[in-house]
Amino acid sequence: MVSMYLSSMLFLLSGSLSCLVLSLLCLKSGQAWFIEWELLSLNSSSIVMTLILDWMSFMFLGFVMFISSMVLYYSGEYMHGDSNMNRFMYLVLAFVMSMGFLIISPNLISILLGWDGLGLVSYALVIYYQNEKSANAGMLTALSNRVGDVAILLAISLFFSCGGWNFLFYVENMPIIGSGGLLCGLVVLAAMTKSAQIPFSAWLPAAMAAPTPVSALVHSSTLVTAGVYLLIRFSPALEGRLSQTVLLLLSSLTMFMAGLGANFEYDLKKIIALSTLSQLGVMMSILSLGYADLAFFHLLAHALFKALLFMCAGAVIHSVKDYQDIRMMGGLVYHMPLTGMCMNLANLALCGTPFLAGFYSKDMILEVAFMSPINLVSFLLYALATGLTVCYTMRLVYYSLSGDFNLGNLYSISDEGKIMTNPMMGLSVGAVFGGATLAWLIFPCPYMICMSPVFKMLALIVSVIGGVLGYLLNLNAVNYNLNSLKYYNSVVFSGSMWFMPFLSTYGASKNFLGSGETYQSVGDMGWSEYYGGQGIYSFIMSSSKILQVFQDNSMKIYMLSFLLWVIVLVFVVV
Amino acid sequence: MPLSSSQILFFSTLMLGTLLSISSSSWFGAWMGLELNLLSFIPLISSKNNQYSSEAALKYFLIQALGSSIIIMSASFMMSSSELATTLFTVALLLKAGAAPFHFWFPSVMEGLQWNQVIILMTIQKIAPLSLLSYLLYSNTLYIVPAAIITSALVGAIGGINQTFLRKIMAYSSINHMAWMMSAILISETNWLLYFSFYCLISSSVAILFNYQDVFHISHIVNHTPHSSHMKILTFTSLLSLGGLPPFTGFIPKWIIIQEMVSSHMFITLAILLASALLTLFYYLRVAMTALTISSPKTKWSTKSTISSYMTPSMIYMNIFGLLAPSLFTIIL
Amino acid sequence: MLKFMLACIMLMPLVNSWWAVQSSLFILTFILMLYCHHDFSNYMAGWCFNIDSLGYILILLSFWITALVVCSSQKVLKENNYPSLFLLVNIFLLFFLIMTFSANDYLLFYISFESSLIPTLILILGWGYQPERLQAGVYMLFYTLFASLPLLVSLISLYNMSGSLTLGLVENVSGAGFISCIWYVVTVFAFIVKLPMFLVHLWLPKAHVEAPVAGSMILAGVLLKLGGYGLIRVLPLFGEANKNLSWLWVSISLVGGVVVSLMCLRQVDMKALIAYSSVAHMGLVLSGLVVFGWWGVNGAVVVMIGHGLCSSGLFCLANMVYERIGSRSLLISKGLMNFMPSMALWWFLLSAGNMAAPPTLNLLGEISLIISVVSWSKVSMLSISLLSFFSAAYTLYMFSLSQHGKYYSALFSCCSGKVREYLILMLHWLPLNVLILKGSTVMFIL
Amino acid sequence: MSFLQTEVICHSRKVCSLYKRALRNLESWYDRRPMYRYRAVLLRARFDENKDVKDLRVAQQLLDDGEKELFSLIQYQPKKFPLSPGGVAYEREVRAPDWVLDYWHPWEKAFYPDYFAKREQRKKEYVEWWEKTYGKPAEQGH
Repeated sequence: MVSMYLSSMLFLLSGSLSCLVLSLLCLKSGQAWFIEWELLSLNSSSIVMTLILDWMSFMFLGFVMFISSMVLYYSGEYMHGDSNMNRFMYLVLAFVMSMGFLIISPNLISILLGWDGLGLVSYALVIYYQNEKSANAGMLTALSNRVGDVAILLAISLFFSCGGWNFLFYVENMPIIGSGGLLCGLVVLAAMTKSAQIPFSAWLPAAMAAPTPVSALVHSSTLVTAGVYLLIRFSPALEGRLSQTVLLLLSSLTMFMAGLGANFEYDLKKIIALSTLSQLGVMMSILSLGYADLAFFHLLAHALFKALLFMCAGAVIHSVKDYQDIRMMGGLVYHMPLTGMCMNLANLALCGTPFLAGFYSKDMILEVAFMSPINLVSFLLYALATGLTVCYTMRLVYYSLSGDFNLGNLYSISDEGKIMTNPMMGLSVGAVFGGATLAWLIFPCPYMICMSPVFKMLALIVSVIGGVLGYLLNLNAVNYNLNSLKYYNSVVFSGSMWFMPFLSTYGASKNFLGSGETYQSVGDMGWSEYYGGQGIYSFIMSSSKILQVFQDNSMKIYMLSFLLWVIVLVFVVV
Repeated sequence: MPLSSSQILFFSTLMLGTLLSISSSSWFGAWMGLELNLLSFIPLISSKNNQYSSEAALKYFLIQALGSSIIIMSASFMMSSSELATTLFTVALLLKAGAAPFHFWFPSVMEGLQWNQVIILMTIQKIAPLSLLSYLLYSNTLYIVPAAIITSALVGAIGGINQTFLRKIMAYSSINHMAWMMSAILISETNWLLYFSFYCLISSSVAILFNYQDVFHISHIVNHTPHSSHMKILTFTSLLSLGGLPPFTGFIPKWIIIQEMVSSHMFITLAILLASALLTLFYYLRVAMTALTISSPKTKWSTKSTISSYMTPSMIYMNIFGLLAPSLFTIIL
Repeated sequence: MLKFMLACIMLMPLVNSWWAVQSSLFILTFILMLYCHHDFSNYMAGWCFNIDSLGYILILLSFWITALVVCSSQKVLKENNYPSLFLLVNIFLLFFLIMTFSANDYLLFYISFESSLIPTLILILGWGYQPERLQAGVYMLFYTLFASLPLLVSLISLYNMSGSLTLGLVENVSGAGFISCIWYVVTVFAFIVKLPMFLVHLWLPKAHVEAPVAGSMILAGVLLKLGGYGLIRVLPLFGEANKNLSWLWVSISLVGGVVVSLMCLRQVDMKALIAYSSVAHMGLVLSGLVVFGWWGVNGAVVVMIGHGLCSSGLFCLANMVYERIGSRSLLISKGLMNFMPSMALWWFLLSAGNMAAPPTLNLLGEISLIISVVSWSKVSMLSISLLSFFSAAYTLYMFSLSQHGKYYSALFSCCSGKVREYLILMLHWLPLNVLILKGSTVMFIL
Repeated sequence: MSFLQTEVICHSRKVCSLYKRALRNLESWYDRRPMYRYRAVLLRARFDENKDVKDLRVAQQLLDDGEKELFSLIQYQPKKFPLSPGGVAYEREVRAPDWVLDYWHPWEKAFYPDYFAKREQRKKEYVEWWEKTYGKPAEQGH
């Protein structure tokens, strides 16, 4: 019997290969296919399910399928023995499907199929484990994403004035719509929630409660880039709008915040999640500078090495029995050399080491950013975030791979599980060659970059400084007098993501749940009943009682009262 | 329950009185008919020799006698001051019919009656006063009747809410229906006849049901209802029909009255009548509730057999299928 | 249409055999489906009845839901809880529903609209569980009647004005003066209570909580839609007045929808939660209807169909839990995924439907409604966004609390889903997600 | 219901609890074992310093101060063992308690005859073992 992980791997791999081939064909010939299914036509504007198949969507689709095939194969061992493994597999496949729908629809309505599907399936994946932590994380994830869904729904309603929702046709001349600014703002909001930009960042680290293969696929390479992808498609409409500026500031801030946070984080997966967040900030910011193709380039390259990084982390977590705290790791390179190698490779690619996958995209992004007329704040944040990336990478390596093993000794740590290491090797190939290949394919003619030597070297200098600083800081941490305790407040502030998790869970729910209770007790069980059923009932009951008092009299009084009536009437008439 | 010979005698004189009064051409003749009617109903009431029935008989006699005396008094005014006379006539007839605000005797008399006498009081005894009232609609009485309509509607609706005795509930329901009938009188005789005949059918079917189950109190229904589903269906259909809920026959007269009132622009009165209809429905529903809860506790002492077979279809027909051919009824009348 | 009514009447003698009624209902549904090639104007006309596409789709929904109701109330048969009477009541209800949706005449519509209350009342009182069902039944009856008696007056006034009550032949009430406005309010209020709008919704949660599964399913599935149907029928008569007063309904229902959504987040009774969520959804439907744009009306119809299928399915699920665990409380029936992993899939799919996730009809309808309401006023975006956000919040709250995590420790012995139950859920879910492929099938007029 | 204090907790238990929490906190901050040990010894010394305080008012004050200090220095990501409460893998899978099997319907049990036969056997053995070790349970009066 062929097991499910194997068959889905083969299926997705073949799908990925064919998508990549098609993408190359499209790239060469400049062709694009456009398929429509009309769901409804009313007032001569029709709701259609649109699929666009051009080089961009084919390539992204190919990457997604490739990574997911690797991840599914990998989870064959990672999830081995889990009683609900089939559910897991189906969910991941559903996820890939929704991602596919997201990638290939350039229509604001039909994109909802993928967009909402991603939100829901990722919710189901985050709550895959039955503990309370994952329930909370899932709720935070789903609701943060729901904000984006709502934004898209409202954007659809504003888009109505165009008479159609194929935004690909309209992005070029969005200003003709009366409320184009609002519309762009809503789309940007949607993208920001999906890509976890600053006010909505809390969900991404929280979503690490999902099984690690899910994190590798969903929360690093695919789902979170959906927002970026939407904006890539939407980017012509954003030119020169307020939302673009806001996005630039928020995304650079995200980049910085995540980089800083990763330096104070102890959970292995959350560190990687924060690094993802930081890279998402990079993509978003370059996008808001107007370089959509660079963002796409970085998106693909990042997907390769970040999935690899997560898989390595998963291998580590799997072999140390669910420990995720890097304080309890260390010296893993002696026990699992292959995993350590892959992890280092991914880390280096992340830092932008020359000729690895991250280098081409990241270096180009930084140079383009430094070259463009960008404000000082964003510039500083860029430089800082680049340094911080190297810094936390060093820290991660220092804590987990080098040094002594900090855990008990009752663990059998090795990386001989071929089912887990093979996909890692597959992705490693991508992490090494992916960047260069993509650079050749996507950019047939090179970008013109013209800047002073200082700026040219800035990225390198910052990285080196960051690396050295990271190493020194880690050495410093081995101290009898911890410096973190001296700057307790700022450490806690940066270590807990600028308190965003508290603000977006407790801070948000407190008022809403409280007012829900108030409405329930004051409204539905209070005034609505008072002026509705119960109030009328008791009013009538009491008036009935009053009537009963008149009724309980003797016959004589009735007759007298009748006579009184008669007399009164006589006087009235006469 | 076979009738004794004296009951037959008194029943026929009762009918005779009614006929006499509605067909008489003078107020004196009408008065005579009313008196005959009254005096023959008294022995019918006190056929059961207990203190309740004799108390009811006494109360009934006193009130009706008062009404009759006012009538005979105002008949003598007829020549001198016809305005005063008609006013007093109206008031006296309202008293005799048991319409609010002169309704106080009605529930307490009902309280002492057997179900079959209740039927007589609710139906036959209303014929004479109401038809006399319909002869009396001069312009100067037109403010009394609407006032009586409104008060009857409200009193009938609100008074019945707190009641648990079925006969009192029927009494208040009758007061409420009186309001509808008086508004029908204001519009036209045909409408009144229509409404009245429907009311007679439905209310007597309810009373017959109660009589068969031998219940006098809401809680008796729970204990005594024989557990046949058609009995339950009968109970709630006839009660909801009495309330005038659409699929049942009781809706037809209401519909017709509403239509006529709308065309004669009596919206304020109509609003009050509708509100009161809702309230009456509430207390009918309270009675019907036990029938509607399909499964109910069984008690061993529920001895009453189910209703005789020929009654069931006829009553269901009366209460449900009336709606299928409303035009039939208008043709008949 | 008479043939289907006669079919219903002919089903009545069959009530003694459950399977016969059940399969005949499915067959009738199928036969009715065959008529979907209608030509979109009045159709199958005769003897005061005809259907157009709106009536057709709602009658189809009624048939479908009734068949599923019978299917999901097997417990009545198993426990011999007056099964034949139960079937009789259901068939009567179906009969009245068909009459309502196919009536060609406002008065006939009114009568059958009111008549459908009685079987529902009997369902709630007869087969409900707690003693509170008496109150629930009274609330349902009186809230509806309170609003619909004035409707009768208004309809008769319409008759006096135009001499006919046939649909399409009634004159419009022109002008937006005081009288027209009062007339308008009196007319639409019955349907607004039935829908129900916030503030007059109290009967709905009570009725749903106390009703047996059949009552809840048919109440959520079809009876709430009577309100929307009625509005679609009467609103064209009051063009001017509606234009002047629609702000009132839109604002109450949208703000009320948000408030109701917040209340949903505090419910611990599964059925109450689903019922309150219906109120929130119907708020959107109402605002789409009174705005009376083409998109709004069609969106309202689509949401009515979608919501009918979806919430009926959710009530069905709640009942399946109730039958196993004996409680509807989310505090007791939690962690069910561990017992019924396959049922959790259905919970998930139907919850997704409830929060208007694609590709459900609800999404299509909500998009149209939002388009319509936002085009009417941009301010409404605020409450629409909250409404839409919280619909996800409370649905996920219900899903995660009932399915995820540890189960109640006093719980033992619980069987997984049965094929019949999966079939019912499937039959709820399938049309919900398949009909969107040709969205115009469920639209009012194309 | 851990937030509800249902019993009186004596002072020494409170101190011990504070000590343990403070140690755990230190462990979270100082992730290298030697540094942690050094700090732990210092902490112990601080506790030992006041172990002979007899005046409960002073002791209470000290305890309160200690609680405050701990609160002001609490680690934002305390070290947790994955399978203990608060850990990442705590209650990831819901496992049915064993006694559920006893409530299976006989028909359901009949599907797995061997297992249930063995289970009955084991139960009997366990009861025997219990009675041998602890004696027969006393008859419960009503």
